Amino acid sequence: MISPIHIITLTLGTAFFIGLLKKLNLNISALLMLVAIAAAGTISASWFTAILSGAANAEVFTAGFNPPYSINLLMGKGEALITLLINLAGFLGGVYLLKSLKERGIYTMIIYLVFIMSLNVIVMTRDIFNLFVFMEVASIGIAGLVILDKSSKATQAGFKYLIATGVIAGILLIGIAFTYYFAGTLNIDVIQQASIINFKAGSIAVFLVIISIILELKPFPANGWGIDVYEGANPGIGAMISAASASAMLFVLYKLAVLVPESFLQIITAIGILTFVGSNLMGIKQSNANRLLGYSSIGQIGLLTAIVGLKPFLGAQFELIAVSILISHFFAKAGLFWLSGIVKKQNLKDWAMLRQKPYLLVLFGIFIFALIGFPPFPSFLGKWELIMKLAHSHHFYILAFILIGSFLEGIYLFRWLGFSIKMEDANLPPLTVHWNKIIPVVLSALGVLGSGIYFGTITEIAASLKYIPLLFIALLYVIDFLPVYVKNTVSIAGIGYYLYTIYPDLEGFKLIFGLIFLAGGMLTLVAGYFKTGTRKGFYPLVMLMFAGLVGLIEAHTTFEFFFAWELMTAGSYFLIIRGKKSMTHALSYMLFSLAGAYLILAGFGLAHIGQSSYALDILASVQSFAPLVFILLAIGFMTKTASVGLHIWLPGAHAEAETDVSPMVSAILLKAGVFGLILLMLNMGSQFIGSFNIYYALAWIGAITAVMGNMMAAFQEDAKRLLAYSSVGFLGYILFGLSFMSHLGWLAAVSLSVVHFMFKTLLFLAIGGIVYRVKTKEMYKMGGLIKKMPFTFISVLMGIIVIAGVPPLTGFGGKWILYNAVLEKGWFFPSALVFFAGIVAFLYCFRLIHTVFLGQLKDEHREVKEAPFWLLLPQYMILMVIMLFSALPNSLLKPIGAMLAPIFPEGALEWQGQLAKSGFGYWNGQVIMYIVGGIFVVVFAWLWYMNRNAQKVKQFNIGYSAERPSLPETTHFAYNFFAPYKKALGFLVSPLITNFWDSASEGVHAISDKVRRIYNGNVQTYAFHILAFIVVVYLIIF
Amino acid sequence: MDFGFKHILYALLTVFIVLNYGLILQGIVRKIGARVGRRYGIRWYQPYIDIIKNYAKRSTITHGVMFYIAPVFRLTGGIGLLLFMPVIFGSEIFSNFSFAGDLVLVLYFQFFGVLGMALGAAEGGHPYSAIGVSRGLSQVTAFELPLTLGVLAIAMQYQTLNITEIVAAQQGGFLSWTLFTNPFATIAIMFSFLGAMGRSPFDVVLAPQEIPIGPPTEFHSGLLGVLQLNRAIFPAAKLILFMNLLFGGATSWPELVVKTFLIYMWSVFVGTVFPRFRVDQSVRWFLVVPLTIAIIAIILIRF
Amino acid sequence: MKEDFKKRTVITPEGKPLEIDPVKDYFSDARPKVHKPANPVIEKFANWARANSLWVLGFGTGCGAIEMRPLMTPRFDAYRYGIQWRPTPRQASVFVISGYLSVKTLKRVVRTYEQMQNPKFVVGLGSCTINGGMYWDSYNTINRLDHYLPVDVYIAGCMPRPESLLHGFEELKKIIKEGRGEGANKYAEEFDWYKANQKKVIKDWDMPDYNW
Amino acid sequence: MVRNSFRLIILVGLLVIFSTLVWSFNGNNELNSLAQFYTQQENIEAVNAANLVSAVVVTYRGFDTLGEVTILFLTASIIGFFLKKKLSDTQRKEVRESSDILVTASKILVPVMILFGVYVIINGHLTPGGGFQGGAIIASAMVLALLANPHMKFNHQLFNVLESISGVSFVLMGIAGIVYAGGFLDNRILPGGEVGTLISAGAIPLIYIFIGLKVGSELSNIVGNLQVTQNEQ
Amino acid sequence: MEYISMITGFLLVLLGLWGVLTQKNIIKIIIGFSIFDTGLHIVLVSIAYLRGGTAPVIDKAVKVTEAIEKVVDPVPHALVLTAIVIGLGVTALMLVYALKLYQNKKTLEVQSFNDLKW
Repeated sequence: MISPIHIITLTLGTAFFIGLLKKLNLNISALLMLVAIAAAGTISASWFTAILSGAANAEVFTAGFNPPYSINLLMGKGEALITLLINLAGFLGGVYLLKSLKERGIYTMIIYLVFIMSLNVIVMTRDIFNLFVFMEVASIGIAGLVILDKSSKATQAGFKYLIATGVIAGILLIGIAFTYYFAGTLNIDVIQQASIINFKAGSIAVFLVIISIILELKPFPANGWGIDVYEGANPGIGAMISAASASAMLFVLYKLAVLVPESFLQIITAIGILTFVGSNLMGIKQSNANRLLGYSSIGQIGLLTAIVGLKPFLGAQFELIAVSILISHFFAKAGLFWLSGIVKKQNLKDWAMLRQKPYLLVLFGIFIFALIGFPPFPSFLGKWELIMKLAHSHHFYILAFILIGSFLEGIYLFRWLGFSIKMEDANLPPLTVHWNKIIPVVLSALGVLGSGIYFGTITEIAASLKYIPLLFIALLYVIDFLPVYVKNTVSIAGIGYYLYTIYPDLEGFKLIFGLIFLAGGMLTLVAGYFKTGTRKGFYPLVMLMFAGLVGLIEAHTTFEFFFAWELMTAGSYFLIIRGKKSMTHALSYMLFSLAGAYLILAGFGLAHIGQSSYALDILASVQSFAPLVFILLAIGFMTKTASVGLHIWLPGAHAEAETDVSPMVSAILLKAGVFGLILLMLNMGSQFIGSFNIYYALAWIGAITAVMGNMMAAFQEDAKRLLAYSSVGFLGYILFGLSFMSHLGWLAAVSLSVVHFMFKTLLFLAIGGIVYRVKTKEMYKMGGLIKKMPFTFISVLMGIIVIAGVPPLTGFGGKWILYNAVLEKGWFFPSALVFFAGIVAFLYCFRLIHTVFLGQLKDEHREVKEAPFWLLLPQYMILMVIMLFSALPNSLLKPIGAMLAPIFPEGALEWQGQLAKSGFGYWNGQVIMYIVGGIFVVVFAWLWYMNRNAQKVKQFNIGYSAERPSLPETTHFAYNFFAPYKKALGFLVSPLITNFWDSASEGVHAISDKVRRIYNGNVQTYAFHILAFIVVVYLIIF
Repeated sequence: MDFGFKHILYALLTVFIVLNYGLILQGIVRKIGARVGRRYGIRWYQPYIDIIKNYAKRSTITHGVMFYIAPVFRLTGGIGLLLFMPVIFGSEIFSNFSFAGDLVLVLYFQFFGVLGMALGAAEGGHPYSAIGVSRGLSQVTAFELPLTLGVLAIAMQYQTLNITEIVAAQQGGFLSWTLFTNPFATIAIMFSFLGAMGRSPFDVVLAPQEIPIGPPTEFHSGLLGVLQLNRAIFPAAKLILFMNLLFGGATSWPELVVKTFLIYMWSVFVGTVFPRFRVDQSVRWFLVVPLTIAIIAIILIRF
Repeated sequence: MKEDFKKRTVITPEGKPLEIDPVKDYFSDARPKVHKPANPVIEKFANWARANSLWVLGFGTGCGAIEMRPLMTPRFDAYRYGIQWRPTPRQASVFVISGYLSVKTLKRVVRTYEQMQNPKFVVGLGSCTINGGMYWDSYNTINRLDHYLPVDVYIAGCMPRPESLLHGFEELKKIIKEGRGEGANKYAEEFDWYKANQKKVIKDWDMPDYNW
Repeated sequence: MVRNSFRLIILVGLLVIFSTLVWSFNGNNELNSLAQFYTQQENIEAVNAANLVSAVVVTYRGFDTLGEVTILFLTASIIGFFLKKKLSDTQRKEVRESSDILVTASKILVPVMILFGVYVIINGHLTPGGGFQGGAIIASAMVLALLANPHMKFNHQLFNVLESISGVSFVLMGIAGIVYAGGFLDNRILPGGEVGTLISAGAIPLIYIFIGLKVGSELSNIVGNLQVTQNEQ
Repeated sequence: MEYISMITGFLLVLLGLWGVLTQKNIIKIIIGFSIFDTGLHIVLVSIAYLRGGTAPVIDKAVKVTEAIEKVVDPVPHALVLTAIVIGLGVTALMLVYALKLYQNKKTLEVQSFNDLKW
């Protein structure tokens, strides 16, 4: 094992040595530089692995005297890891900057090497003055590297940086001097024993030291200088500052944290949280990529600072939390900065350039998701553990702020991702990529992925996760070049096989929802055969969503559940954003999902208080704050079921999605929320705030959702939007049914879930087929298509009869049960709304079928063909099932009832053959089917016989007040179809909720804009911030 | 209850009686309307002649399959509605298929014909049909809400959704009718009934002069004949429904005739007195007056 | 209006141009058919019904329409004879040409008549329908209605009183009951002749030949 | 005015912090344990440097010194890189000739100053002074020479080589400490000699020579670079 | 003695900071920074002072054996030496930056260098 000191001797020696080479050969110097950093990295790595496998920490004494008399360095686990990261970043950054460095000459390589060296020393040293010296080396190194491009902006940034760090270093020096005076030593370990914090002056000295370190970490609001550096510097340097330098400084803070009392740690936490929230808030308003990354970096570092401050509460999980979040930040931020250097454009909207090289887009996505903390990236684990521990230790405010900060970060990161995927890129220059710039980015993406999986495998809680679906996704990614039909077959086979393997384990709700998710998934995938070409990137994403969905079914612990939830969110986000014009909708989907996920996380965290296991049934025995847990989780799940207030993402997202994606995200994805709610209600049972039953509120929410959704649907001009709002409404019924907590209520809800899956898939595929043929979604631009697409018409007809709940089809069953449930429960007023909604459903049902299929065929559609076979096939498969369930209702309802019986033993339906009996009424679906069918056939036969010679006429042969129609457009009554209704009740659908969210968003942006004005770019203001920060924190502490 | 061949015969009998009753009722009501206007009026059997004439038309045109099927839907809806109710309380013969479903089925089955008719009308391609449907559906949503609440109040009152049981509970003197035991629900439902019958002031759907009788504007000959049959059966079925719910049902045909006739007269009177509402006006009216009364009914039942 | 019936080219959703000939594409081009009376027994019964259920199309083609209104009033009350008014030609069986018929209206009348279902009856109301009456030399009024439509009954007078109208309807009933109300079949049989006459007076013929 | 009062308030706040520190500062009546260790006889004799500060600087805190040297090196590099211009740009402007007094005096003083600098470096372990101080003196000499003769051009190449060689040597000696003595930068790789004599204190004089060379050349380099840029204005 | 120097040092620190915060000219800001730095060094040295102590150099005045009683603390002296050099490096760098800034905008007014903000 090589002594850790050689990390320093090697790098520093090389730095001095290449000074000799001067103009001899730049290539050799560059090579030497990289070799030196690589060697240093190897040393760190060897120590890291050695210590991990049990070797003792290495201590390095200098000058032949033992500490505290001389300076000593320590190589422990943390040091090894951080130096490894630093040297890794150094190496990759070196590769990345190779061209620039060579261009700028040998001096820059020297500066770079010395900078890396100094960071290593900062991490390892145990002497505070030595720390100071090498911090100065690092500062000066950064001041030198910032001006790598020698631009005016970089120079200004560097100057600000110099002044700021100069002032901070001065304060640090005073702190060190007095620490030395009071403790009589400079060695950290000895200072710790000297317990100088027991008296005020001593603690002030330590305070000055710590506050300087914190200031080096760029706490909000005293960090304008740091952000300016991120913006002004070459992105390669930004990467180094954000990844390497910040890691080192964090470690210093961690190292020095042992010196301070707990009250200090709280302040550190507070500062960290403030920084996290503050800088993410300001990031929202940014349009400059590097500056945005700066805000994000500072935010992440703030979070890590807070974690350091929280160390006493995090216990054994501290290392996992800190390291996983740090590593995510490290790789992702470095990668992003490097990408920024490749893109060269600073405006976020110009990042649409990335589309020219799809693999860059993939990398970009990986980094964004890693930063936000999606699985399987390490920060996911870290955030999970952090929230759990915070909840455990009753740090609710911190928990809330962390989630808020993460959410704010999500806003701008996902907006950015959206820009890059969907923004117009007409006028952007071509993107050129050099090998040396791309390799580090790829490696850091691999790094963050690999480390995530590694963390997953070593962590106890994550050990039970199944990675097979993820491997399957990876496989699909590998075969992405193959044509659609191959991949589609592989995907269907994959899902089918998976369903086959897990089928025996499924029972009850899991079986039902498993079938909806997986069998439904296969069914909708069948429609995918109608696409031609390769459909790049589609299948891995679809499978990602299904992997998440199936994960929900299979989850036994809250962790697994949340893991699956996030996978599903990620997959569906990408599916949604694939649609045309779906940038903003995908963003709002993501933001609502993210907020929902955080609420779920918080809910799980609170639920976990006082529990030792993570099993899902801990929800059944929540120790404290049970109503709060319930509300958090319920709202979280309701973001997916798009209940009123949280629904605004849905219409756009579903309407703009691709033909076969719409059923997936509408018919299947929404059920994830339902499944979550069912799990929640099953486990937690009734919840009361005081004497108020929360479920009553849920019933109202469900009812209002139903009315709003259906009413909105009735006023839509866009067919897919209409269907999307109809989903909102239908999910309202389901929520309403669930809130009853009775046998019948749940029977209705679950059967409606199944039915909703069927008819919504049917309708979205049918309408999708039409849109595919006529190339518009505006209903009033269609009309008369029944003659061109009779098969599609039949499926839509059946679909709307089911939606409307008209007997004899299966939709009526749900309505009937709902009535009985209402009578049993007695919540009449929300029920009235639900029934009203049910009738409003007629409006949009009729409108859908009339304006599209009936009325006047348009000029341009005279030669439209029937929808593709592959779209019709799944429709007719579903149609068969619908007819089966309609004729034999107990084939659907009886198993569900049996499943519900153990949960709600009272009030079950009594079955006599196909006759269902409740306490109030009875219903025989089969007989109704026969009777109605019988009458229908008789009347039809008679009429047909009577009019067998009827003359077929064309569309303008109508009695039109003795005139003749002139244009199909003016003869087709379709636009604003329910105008009188709108006149009467339109006020109900005024976009209050959209306005609310819009103004909320504007408010946040306005605050963001106001807050960031404190960074006025003047170095004196920044210096003032720094000093004021010190004084204020001082006043708070003392 | 088993489903046997005799049920079909019984059902045919019921349909036959009600059809004739409906036609005669139609004629008589028109006659009464004429007499109010000091006219002699049509002959009481004029509806029969009209139907025969329509079937006797020699030519028919068709706009497409749905156009063809719409009357079928409509008549199926009417007959179905009738057959899913017990027409005469206590009579096995005239209980028909009421064993297949309860009040909820009946309420929802009304829409079967409405929807089918709307589809067929729209298939005709006539803008006036579509306008009529738009108006009709709008109005339906409005009056259906107080109706539903009123029905819920009644079901709550009798603790059942079984129409037979509801009627049974009202036996024993007219004071045990819902009319007297639950007046608010009755008022709400009877207001909704006005909308359901589609007579003035809620007849903007058909508006003969504005949108030549709206949805059925393109129907003729045999197709119109089927619709006319339904126009006889469907209101009669609705009358029977409301009679069963509110006025103690009927234990014999004469009782049925008297009660349904009187109920029908309620809508005739209102229609004679009040002029036509615009759709938005009628929607607002239903959602203000009858709905308030229905809510009062619910509150009274609940507390 | 006329412009809308010229041929036009539209772009299909696939982006291909598509030529539309509205008159051909949007109107059925089947000739009216002759519907022979069925079994005499049934036909007799049917004729009785037809005669007792005269549904008059609410289309006042000329000044005589003003004389139809009193028929609905208590004084004359045509309803008692089974006469009712329908707003749509699809459902009507009697077409009353009420007075003078301008060429412009003739176009609408022809169209409306062809949209009525067989059997259908035409009543010429007033002298103008017989020989042009006071408009006999008008540049834009037709003189003999039965050159253009098969008329079942003429009611002479200028104007005929409502009583005359009632009488006319009674005459029509007789005709129908006797099975002579076959105007629709006559029109179909001699369609070419009628059409030629119509086209002779209607100079700007801009509608399809067959108006269903 | 408002801004300034805010600043004043903050500085008053700092004053409060500092005054608390001063208030609790009692001076020293005896050395603390660390200083006592450094001033113990056996330890003085172990290092053998008469100048205890030098002993601390070069031995006990030699690693700091390495950092210090690095800083200068770094600064020089940054300035060298930052002010680097393409040769074609370096057109010199006319500068005012220096006065006769300066020229004359510099001719006498510069050699004396360099000599003095060397003396300070070599005696760093005995008397107050050392590599930094000596190097600074040498650099001052260079400044003086520059002032006297604005047209003078330094041989940067030479300085660079000196700088690098001395830097590398410093590091190598540090490594030698690991190999031959107690640890990195242990100066006992050479015999200690006797306290107070010129050849004593192990490798301290040698290190000081390297430091002196390095500091001198770096500072001269910086000044030279600045001069070049100055001339470009 | 030590109090005087220490208070002086702190006053210089504050004075320097005042300069950094208020001066509009970059060169003056750098001068302020230098004053700040100098103040720090004085504070650092004051800490080392031992009442009645002498310079930590072994010579005729101070024998090897009695060094432990007579000399002042050598550590802060070593530290201040390092600090001075660091200060020198930073100051030099600042000056170079000032030079470059001046070259860019031909002004030394600090307000004109706020291209990066918000």
